[in-house]
Amino acid sequence: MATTIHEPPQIDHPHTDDFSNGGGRNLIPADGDLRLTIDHSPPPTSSAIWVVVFAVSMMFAAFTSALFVRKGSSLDWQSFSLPSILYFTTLVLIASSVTLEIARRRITAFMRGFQTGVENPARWLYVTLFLGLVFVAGQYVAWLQLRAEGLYLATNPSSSFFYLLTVTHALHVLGGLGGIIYILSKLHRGILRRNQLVASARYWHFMDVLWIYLLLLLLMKL
Amino acid sequence: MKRQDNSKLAAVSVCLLLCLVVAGLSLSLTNWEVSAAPEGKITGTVKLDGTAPHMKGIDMSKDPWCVKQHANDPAHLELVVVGKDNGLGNVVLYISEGLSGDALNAKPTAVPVFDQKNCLYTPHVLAMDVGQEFKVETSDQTAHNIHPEPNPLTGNIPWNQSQPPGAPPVTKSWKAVEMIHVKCNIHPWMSGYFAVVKGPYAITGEDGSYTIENVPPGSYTVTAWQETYGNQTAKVTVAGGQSAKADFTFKAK
Amino acid sequence: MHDMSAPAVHHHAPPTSFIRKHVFSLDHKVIGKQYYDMALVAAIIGMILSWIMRIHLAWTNAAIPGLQLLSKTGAPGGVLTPEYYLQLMTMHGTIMVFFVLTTAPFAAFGNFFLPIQVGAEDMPFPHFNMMSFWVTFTGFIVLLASFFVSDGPTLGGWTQYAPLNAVGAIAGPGQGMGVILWMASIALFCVGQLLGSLNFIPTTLDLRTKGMSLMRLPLTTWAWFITSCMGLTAFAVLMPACILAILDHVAGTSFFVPSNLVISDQLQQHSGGSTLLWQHLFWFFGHPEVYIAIIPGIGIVSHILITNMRRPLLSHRVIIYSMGALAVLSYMVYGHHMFVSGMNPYSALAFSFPTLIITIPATIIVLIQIFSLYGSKLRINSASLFALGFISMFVSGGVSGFFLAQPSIDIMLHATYFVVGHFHMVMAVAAMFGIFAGTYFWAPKMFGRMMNETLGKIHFWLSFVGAYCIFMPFHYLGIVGNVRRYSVFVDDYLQPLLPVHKFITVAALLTGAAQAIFLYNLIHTRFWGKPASDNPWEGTSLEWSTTTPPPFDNWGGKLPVVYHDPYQYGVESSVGDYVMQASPEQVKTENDEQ
Amino acid sequence: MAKLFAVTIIVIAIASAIPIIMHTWSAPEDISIHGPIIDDQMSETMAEAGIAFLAAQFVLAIFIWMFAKPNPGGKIKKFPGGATGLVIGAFLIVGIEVLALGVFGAKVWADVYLSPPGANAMPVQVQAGQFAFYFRYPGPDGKFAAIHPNLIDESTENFFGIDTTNDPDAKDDIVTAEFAIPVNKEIHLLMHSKDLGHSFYVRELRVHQDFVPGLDVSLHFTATKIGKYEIVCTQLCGLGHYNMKAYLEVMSQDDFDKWLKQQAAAQ
Repeated sequence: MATTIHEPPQIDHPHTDDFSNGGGRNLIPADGDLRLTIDHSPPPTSSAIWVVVFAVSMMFAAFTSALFVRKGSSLDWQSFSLPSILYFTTLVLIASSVTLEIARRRITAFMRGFQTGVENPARWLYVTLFLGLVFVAGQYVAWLQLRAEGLYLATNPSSSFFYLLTVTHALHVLGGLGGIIYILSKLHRGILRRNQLVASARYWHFMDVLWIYLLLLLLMKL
Repeated sequence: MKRQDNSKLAAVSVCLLLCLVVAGLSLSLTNWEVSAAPEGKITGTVKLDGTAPHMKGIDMSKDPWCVKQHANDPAHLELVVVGKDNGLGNVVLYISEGLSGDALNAKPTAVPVFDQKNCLYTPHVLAMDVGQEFKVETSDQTAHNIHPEPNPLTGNIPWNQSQPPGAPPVTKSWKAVEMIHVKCNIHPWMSGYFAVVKGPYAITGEDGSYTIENVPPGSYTVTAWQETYGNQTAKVTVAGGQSAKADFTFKAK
Repeated sequence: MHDMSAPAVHHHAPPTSFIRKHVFSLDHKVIGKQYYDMALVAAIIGMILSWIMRIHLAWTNAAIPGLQLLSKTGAPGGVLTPEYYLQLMTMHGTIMVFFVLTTAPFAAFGNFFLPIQVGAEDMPFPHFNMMSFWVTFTGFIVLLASFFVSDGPTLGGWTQYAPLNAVGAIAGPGQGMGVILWMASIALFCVGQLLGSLNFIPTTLDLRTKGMSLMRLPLTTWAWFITSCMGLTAFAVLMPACILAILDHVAGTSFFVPSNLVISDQLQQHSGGSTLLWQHLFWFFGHPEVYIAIIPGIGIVSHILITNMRRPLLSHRVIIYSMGALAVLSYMVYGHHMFVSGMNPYSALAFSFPTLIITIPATIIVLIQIFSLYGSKLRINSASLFALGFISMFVSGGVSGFFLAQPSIDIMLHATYFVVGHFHMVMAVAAMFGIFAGTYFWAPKMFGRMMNETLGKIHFWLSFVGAYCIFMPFHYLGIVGNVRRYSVFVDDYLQPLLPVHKFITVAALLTGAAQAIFLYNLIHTRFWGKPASDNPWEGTSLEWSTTTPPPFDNWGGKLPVVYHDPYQYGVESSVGDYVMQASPEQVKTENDEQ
Repeated sequence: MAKLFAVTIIVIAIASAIPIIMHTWSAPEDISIHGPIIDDQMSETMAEAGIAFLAAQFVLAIFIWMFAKPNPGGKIKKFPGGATGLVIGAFLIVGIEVLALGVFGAKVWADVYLSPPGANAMPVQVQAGQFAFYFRYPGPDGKFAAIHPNLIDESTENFFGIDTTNDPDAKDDIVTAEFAIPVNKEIHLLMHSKDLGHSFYVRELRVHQDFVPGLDVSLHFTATKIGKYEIVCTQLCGLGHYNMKAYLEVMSQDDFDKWLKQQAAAQ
């Protein structure tokens, strides 16, 4: 009744693709008879980073809706002006995104072998790392300024939300810095994969966009 | 022979010395009170000047069991309890100044009982010494919760726990001097006090009379505390074995 | 500079030390079993708590021997106080919803079987996977720790409504440290499950083996994938809500606590918070959570039924789309928990219609499952019995949803035992039946040994009849208006209902005791059971293509290639009436999707 | 085994339905004007859900009875119409059913919740707190005195925190622990929570509404039958939640006037 058409093609090892640890599904099907779907999936790191971006977005969406509800629910909301250092830190963060993009391109080119022998591709990563630290330090200065003004976490819902949003964001930025350090260490050990670099870069840019969103939110609503 | 006499004397004196040491030791161990001068007491009455304020009735209708208990004996607030001859009940009297040493730190061994009866506290005010154990009991067929609300700054730790019908008594003690309001959240009208003081204390009966026992001789300030009217003080001097008198009068507001 | 073009070695070697093998393992199979064992312990604790509550409800003044050892103030002389009843109730709900119904069908089975069913060697981020379990486990320990703080665990119910959750110990026993531990535990749980989703989604999307198109994924994989997408959204909202509540609690902020509250005669310092904000945030998580608990069950039950019916369901795609529809709709309906909460009455209407509409995909799933039985060759075994029992329970619990979806009827039924009966049937018992079915079905693959069928069937009969005896009467109580979360029925109108409560308690004690049979069966099987063959049920999906138990990398170095849809039953092949997904054999009549 | 299972399912389904059909346990008789439409909606839903429940369980049982056999060599069959038929059926039957329920249910809800109170409705304020309800009637001046949270003191029975010494509106406010209302008179209930979330549930009145701390909500109803009914809290509020209740006394207008006078005297 049934007929065996051929020996099952076995794959020795799925991870032969250079920079991707995507599944064997990326391989082109060997047989024409079967209804195989050719579907080039990205390596898991890049879908994973979208998962992270989505989860973090949901979290800040929850905070945002809390802010709107809380502001609408009562009359005790006191506005205050944002510490001006925040504009400086915003610029720093944007600059860090730019430097990271430069670093990403250079490292990618370096890995492809286009620019062998050129300057240390890690340099721009260090610049990014430095700018990231400056950003977090700047946020810290902003909190100190508010404290000096007598605005603590529990002083008013506006200050509560300010601390809540900025601290949560800063913690996520620290996570991104951890990612960059991880990339650096992999780079130095020569085991960096491109998708890891791309994923960290995406996360970092996301932190950037998230911060701009938060700044606008705080500017308009606080 | 003289030497023999001497040795006898020596033996006797050694024996005496031993006896003294033993006696002293046992004295110190048993805290034999004969060693101190005989203790006196402070007595008196607390009265209310003016007409007693109207004590509102309590509507217990949220708990039919409580209503049933008061079918023939309507309950009312006990903020001010006035007996015959305007005697003021539930006034706590204690020595606020002048006590020292053992008299201050002695802990009575008696265990006062705070009963929850017919959805009211009996007694309404329970006086006790710092560190003295007391019991909270329930005689009711409905559950109560005991919720003392001390000021957290005094060092007394608030607690809140239920006592269903038939539950064993709760034994507790307090760490610091404080007049602690106690309430039952299930029956919001239930209100009472734990009066935590240091040293000997007394509480007036319905006729307003009181007696503070076991007061060593000395000069003291006696404080009378009433939950609505607050504190009053008086100076008294107690002689050994004698009874000193201190009367108080609170003015009705 | 180093050579950066060298491909990384993804393959991790099997660990040899005990700790790396069984405790801090990176292997998704071990992590799956760890989740399973944690859920088992949690379920036993949760069940014992429910026993204590049931005994107390039926015989209020009965002393339960030994209970005073757990809490001297909570159960003086072994008799529960009202607050300890509520504390145990809160723990029962929290443990069951989070640490059993979410972890067992989703995290436990999903971790073990999702990578195998897609033909992967492991999850893409095994370290995150390990963290996912250990963070969840820490959350569980933190929750249990609240039994041992001075005034016990929180009594606020598993929904932890504000402002009760945020005002502190003044509101009653357990509302101090107990709440903080609860919030911390749930926040940790959320992190753990987010880390789980971080692995589940890329595994399903990116690690499928050759030939495994999305529509060739078994229904279980689809269910876990949809669940992890839901978890990503739901837990990412609950965690910030917990953070806000903790801040209100310890830092004196006022997110959820309004002004001018007077608790026990003491004016609170908070100002202007919104209590409904908590409810919105909580139920935005809470309703999807119900589907997070049940969708894996739907997938598992479909998977098991198909294998035992020897035929695919009438439609593979429709089930997938329906599960997806459930997932999407579940975010639009959460307001039906808040019909009488004081939110705008117009929004009650806006939430009522999606709630009613969500019955359509649910009905489609049930109808397809039931009508696929027609003309099948149904095999009766413990797994299929529990799967069929799931359908029966899901229907019984589902129809009561018609009532609760309507705000006008909710006036009568809100916060009564009707609601309790409804969600226990549709979410708790049904999901439990899914877990049981999965255990009987997959134990051979997970533990390499066959469960005892006779004991399994006895377990099924007692559980099935018992569960109906417990939870059907809940609906009757609710119709009379028996309010839930009461520790004692002092009310006049509740007194006549006590015989019903006694009946339920007896049924609960017997049904609970019947679970000992399962426990014995499970433990006995794991150590001394009959060794299982690679494919004892003649299944087709990939988990049956590998050895029993699967090797460390699932496939012994050779990834399978997929040639067929997942459920090729009722065909004629060289092995019988089925052809396996990884078999290159071409058969005459494939069951194509219509 | 399969046949026994099928029979068990049918027995359970019928046994579950009997108490509903026989009204062994049923909601108490309605005493409100808005209640009957809720009851109608309830019995309509009960009928539809009951039919769906019985039909699904029966079909499940019958299929298990019929098809649980090894039948080696036999071919599997497909249900006529297949999935398409089922999906269309589900959309049509369930869709129409839920649409009907939804539309009629919405109308009921709108009648109950979206209608404003009448001009002659009698205002009564109810305050919920751990763990009792207290009621306040505005007295002859028709005005409620302002609430001062810092004055709330249960030990002196100032449950609402009204300032009796300085506030002229406070002099004639009547505070009671019992909720007495005249029969056939519309009541406008102003709901205020002193501390936490509570709920106001009277089964006979078909009234159920949460108290929202920090937000005052109101509802209105008319009771049509003299009697004594229980008000219970349904929102978990702490250890005494199970014992948080009050009694609703529906009286004739004369009795109510008498009662109110009596209460005013006791203030």
